[in-house]
Amino acid sequence: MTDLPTSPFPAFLVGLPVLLATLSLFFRARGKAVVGLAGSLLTGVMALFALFEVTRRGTVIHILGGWEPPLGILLRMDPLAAVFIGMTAVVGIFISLYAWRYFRAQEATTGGFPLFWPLWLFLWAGLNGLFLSNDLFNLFVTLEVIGISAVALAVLSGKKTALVAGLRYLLVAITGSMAYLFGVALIYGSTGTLDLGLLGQVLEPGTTTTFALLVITLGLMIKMAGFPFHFWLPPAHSSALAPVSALLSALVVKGAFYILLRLWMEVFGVSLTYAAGQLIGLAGAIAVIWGSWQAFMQTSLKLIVAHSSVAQLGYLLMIFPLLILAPGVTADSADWLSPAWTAGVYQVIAHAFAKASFFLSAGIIIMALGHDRIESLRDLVGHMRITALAIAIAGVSLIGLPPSGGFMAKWMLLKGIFLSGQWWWAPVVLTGSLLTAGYVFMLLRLAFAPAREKEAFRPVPRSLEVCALVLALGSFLIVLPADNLIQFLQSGEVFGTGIESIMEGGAHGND
Amino acid sequence: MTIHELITVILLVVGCFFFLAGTLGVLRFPDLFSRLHALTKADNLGLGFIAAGMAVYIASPWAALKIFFIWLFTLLASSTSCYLIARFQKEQEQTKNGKEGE
Amino acid sequence: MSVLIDGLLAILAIYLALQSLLAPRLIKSVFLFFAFGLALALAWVRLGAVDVAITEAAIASGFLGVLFLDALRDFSPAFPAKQKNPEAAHNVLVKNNTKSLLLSRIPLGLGLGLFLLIALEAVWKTPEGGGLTAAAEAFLPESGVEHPVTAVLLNFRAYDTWLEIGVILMGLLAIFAVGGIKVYRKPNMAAQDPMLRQVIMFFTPVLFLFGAFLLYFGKTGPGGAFQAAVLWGAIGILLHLGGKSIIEEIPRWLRQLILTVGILFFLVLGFLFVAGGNALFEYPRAYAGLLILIIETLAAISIAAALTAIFANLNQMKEDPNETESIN
Amino acid sequence: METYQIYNLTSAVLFVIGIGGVFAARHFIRKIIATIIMGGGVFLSFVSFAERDALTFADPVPHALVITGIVVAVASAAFALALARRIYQLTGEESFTNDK
Repeated sequence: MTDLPTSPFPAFLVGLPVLLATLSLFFRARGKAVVGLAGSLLTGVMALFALFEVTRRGTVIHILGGWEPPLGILLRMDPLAAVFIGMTAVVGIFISLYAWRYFRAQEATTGGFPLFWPLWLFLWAGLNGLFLSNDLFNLFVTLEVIGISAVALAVLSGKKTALVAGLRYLLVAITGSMAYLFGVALIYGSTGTLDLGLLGQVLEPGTTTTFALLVITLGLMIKMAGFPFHFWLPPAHSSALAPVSALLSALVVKGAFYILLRLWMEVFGVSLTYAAGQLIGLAGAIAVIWGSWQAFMQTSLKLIVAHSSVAQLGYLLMIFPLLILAPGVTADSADWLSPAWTAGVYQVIAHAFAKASFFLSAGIIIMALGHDRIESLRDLVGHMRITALAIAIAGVSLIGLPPSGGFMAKWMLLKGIFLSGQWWWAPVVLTGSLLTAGYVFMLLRLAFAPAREKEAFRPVPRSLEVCALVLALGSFLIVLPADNLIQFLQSGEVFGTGIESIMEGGAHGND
Repeated sequence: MTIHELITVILLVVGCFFFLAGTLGVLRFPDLFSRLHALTKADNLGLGFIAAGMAVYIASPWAALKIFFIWLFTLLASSTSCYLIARFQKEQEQTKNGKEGE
Repeated sequence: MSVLIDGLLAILAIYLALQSLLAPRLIKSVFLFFAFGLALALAWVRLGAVDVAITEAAIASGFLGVLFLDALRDFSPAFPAKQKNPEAAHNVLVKNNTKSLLLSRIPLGLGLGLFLLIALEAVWKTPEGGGLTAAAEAFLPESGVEHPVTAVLLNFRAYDTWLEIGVILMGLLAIFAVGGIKVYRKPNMAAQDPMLRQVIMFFTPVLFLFGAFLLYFGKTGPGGAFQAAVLWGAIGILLHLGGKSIIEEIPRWLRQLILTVGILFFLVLGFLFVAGGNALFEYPRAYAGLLILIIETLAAISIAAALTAIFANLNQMKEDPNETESIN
Repeated sequence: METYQIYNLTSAVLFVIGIGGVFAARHFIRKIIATIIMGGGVFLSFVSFAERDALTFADPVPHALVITGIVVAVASAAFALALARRIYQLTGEESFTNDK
């Protein structure tokens, strides 16, 4: 592992946002926002450069302090990490631009929430650190950085509902981290290393490993709001300020999924069983149905979008049963692996764009109407054409209609499901899409319906609407480089050494 | 057992006795002030005996000085906190009595 | 004999943990939590982890316990009761329905019991991984310090420590984000109380000296930035309670500088190494000891300031009757 | 039984007590205390492995991890406490009202 090319980019990806966040503390309200926006743009651009570096040079590493694992910590930027970092950068840049304008517009009444900027930059540093980290304990620290900054952002409005939801979110997040850390303690005790690459080689199956897998998986499921631990997500995401809701649902929950994916594939390969995969898939399936149904039943826009997150995260869990091979199946014959895990990555990206756009649109509507009850969305098209368009496009991607990123994800998932013979997941995917179509079309029907009475739509800055629209379009544009992206993802040792053989077998599955 | 160790054991036992008495007092005394009395007086004395026992056991003047400082700091901290708790309680009682008197 | 002591200590810790969750009165919970922290600190000493013991006693039991105690002023019934909202009052009634409560707890209890059995088996059967003692021992001479824990914290895994300093700063920012903090107002306890003032005057230099001692000797023995920071933070808290809040009374830029200097210096130094072609936090071997001492000193100052500010802000989080209406 | 095994078993017990407390305790402060107890269990596990793996000194890596972990846990708990106090100030609620 340590013979890979080194690069300073990983260090800057974590260091720069922290540097800028700390510097912004020296300024007062408006100055914080200026430094914060500049910092976000700088971090985003640098992340894209780093992504470019990885496409050019392949996986790069950064050996922190010059101490190689197992004693030291290694940052590794492989194609998967690079894709997640790139996604964070693009979504982050547009949310930052939106936040700048959004808070400026409300500065007179709210003070403009200057604390948003340092907290968001810390959150960004935590996310980059998480995607780059190759060390179990360091992952815990980055999870905590993300957890504290995310909750702090969620309660920024100071409203009662946000505070209560925030406290619940925080307690759940701490519980999840501690459960994860207990697993880490047991793994360290039984192997004497924390480095993911080394663990993939030395971890042996046994009671302790299985228990560690259990608590780590439970802890991360809690953090990514997987069923049945989804209860904290809708109140927390729906009560936050609009740009914050977008950040929380588009990026923060993906962090825990990313660790789960890496650990299951790279580290715990030895003790995964078919049953474990089916169980986590079942949790995902229930989340898809339950979340979509709940979203359908809500009457305020932000709650619909928040419940829809629970469902969309369920799809992510549903790729796990496909990635675990039944006894007797060799990796060479398992041609569904590639579509299955591509589906996961596509679902993450498509959901990030679509959901960010959805929440930003909801923020615009709240700004215009003062509330987000959906019956007031009548004649949205007549008043705010761009926002209505953004909601429509993002909604289509959430449903999974072609040619959106969401379609690509669900298509790959179905392909994987049928190739693997685990046909019982297919009805779940279809039902989830139907229910999603239900609430999205309900919104669109209202948006196109003629107004019953004059709703007072206050004017909203055009640039806000454009930000939402660009992100919505992004959920379609990501389909264009699909071939390149998949090739890029498979160019590196995607899942390290642990699953190398499986990925080699799966590489032909993609035509 | 040398005389040295004998003195240590005696000092420790006496210290433990005072601790025990202090704890009993906290558990059994009726009101806050007498409990504080038991806690600070008996426990500080107990700690003093235990500290002295340890100092005799280690038998190095430098260590004895450190142990003495430990005892001193604990004494200061516990008497201050005892004083503050008592003052707080007294103020509470006074305001309560004042209200009832109106 | 040693098994007996450890066994008793373990039972004591478990008992205190249970009691601090089950005690009927909140104040009792908090005091039992203090005791739990001290029992754990003793356990760390028994396990030979003196650094951890100091950290546990100082931060987890001491600092956090003080925060809990301070919070009791809000929650404690001894203080003027607030008008509870009807929903909450109704909820209290529902809660008192113990029978349904007990029934709802049975599945939880069974689940936890089962989970405990699996957990006990898992920890009992943990294979001997061997740890990283040998690796740490081998590289200790190159780390610039003689105490292995300090070497891991400030050199081998300096990245984690740097992030952690950031987490404390973020904790302070997060408390600002919660809102409800009024403009700084001098508590005037010391003004009325000569004894408290004398004690603060006595303890301030002593705590400062002891903190400096822990910081400097972290190089060779137990101690270091975090332990020193808590002692210095205690000075700040004492002074705040005594009516002299150093962290609030200095100019804003200086306060921000003190709060951030630890993380900033650490990071900028790291960036300099990167610019020089090394990795982040890769100290030149010859200067490692000196650089670590400077980093630790600055980090301790920042953490102490952050802890003081966290306490001061929580302490001043008082209710404002006018605000309840304006928010919501 | 070795010393480290006693504490290792204790760590599992404390961890489970903490989890139970987070879910079953009602008052905010008790929930926060429960997270710290959970953390105490986890850290005890780390340190007991460090004692087991001692050569000339105990394994310093878990010690360092635990110091980091304690500080991180305390920062989170302080934040949770701030939220709890603020909620109480605004609403008079001391526990989540929609808990069953």
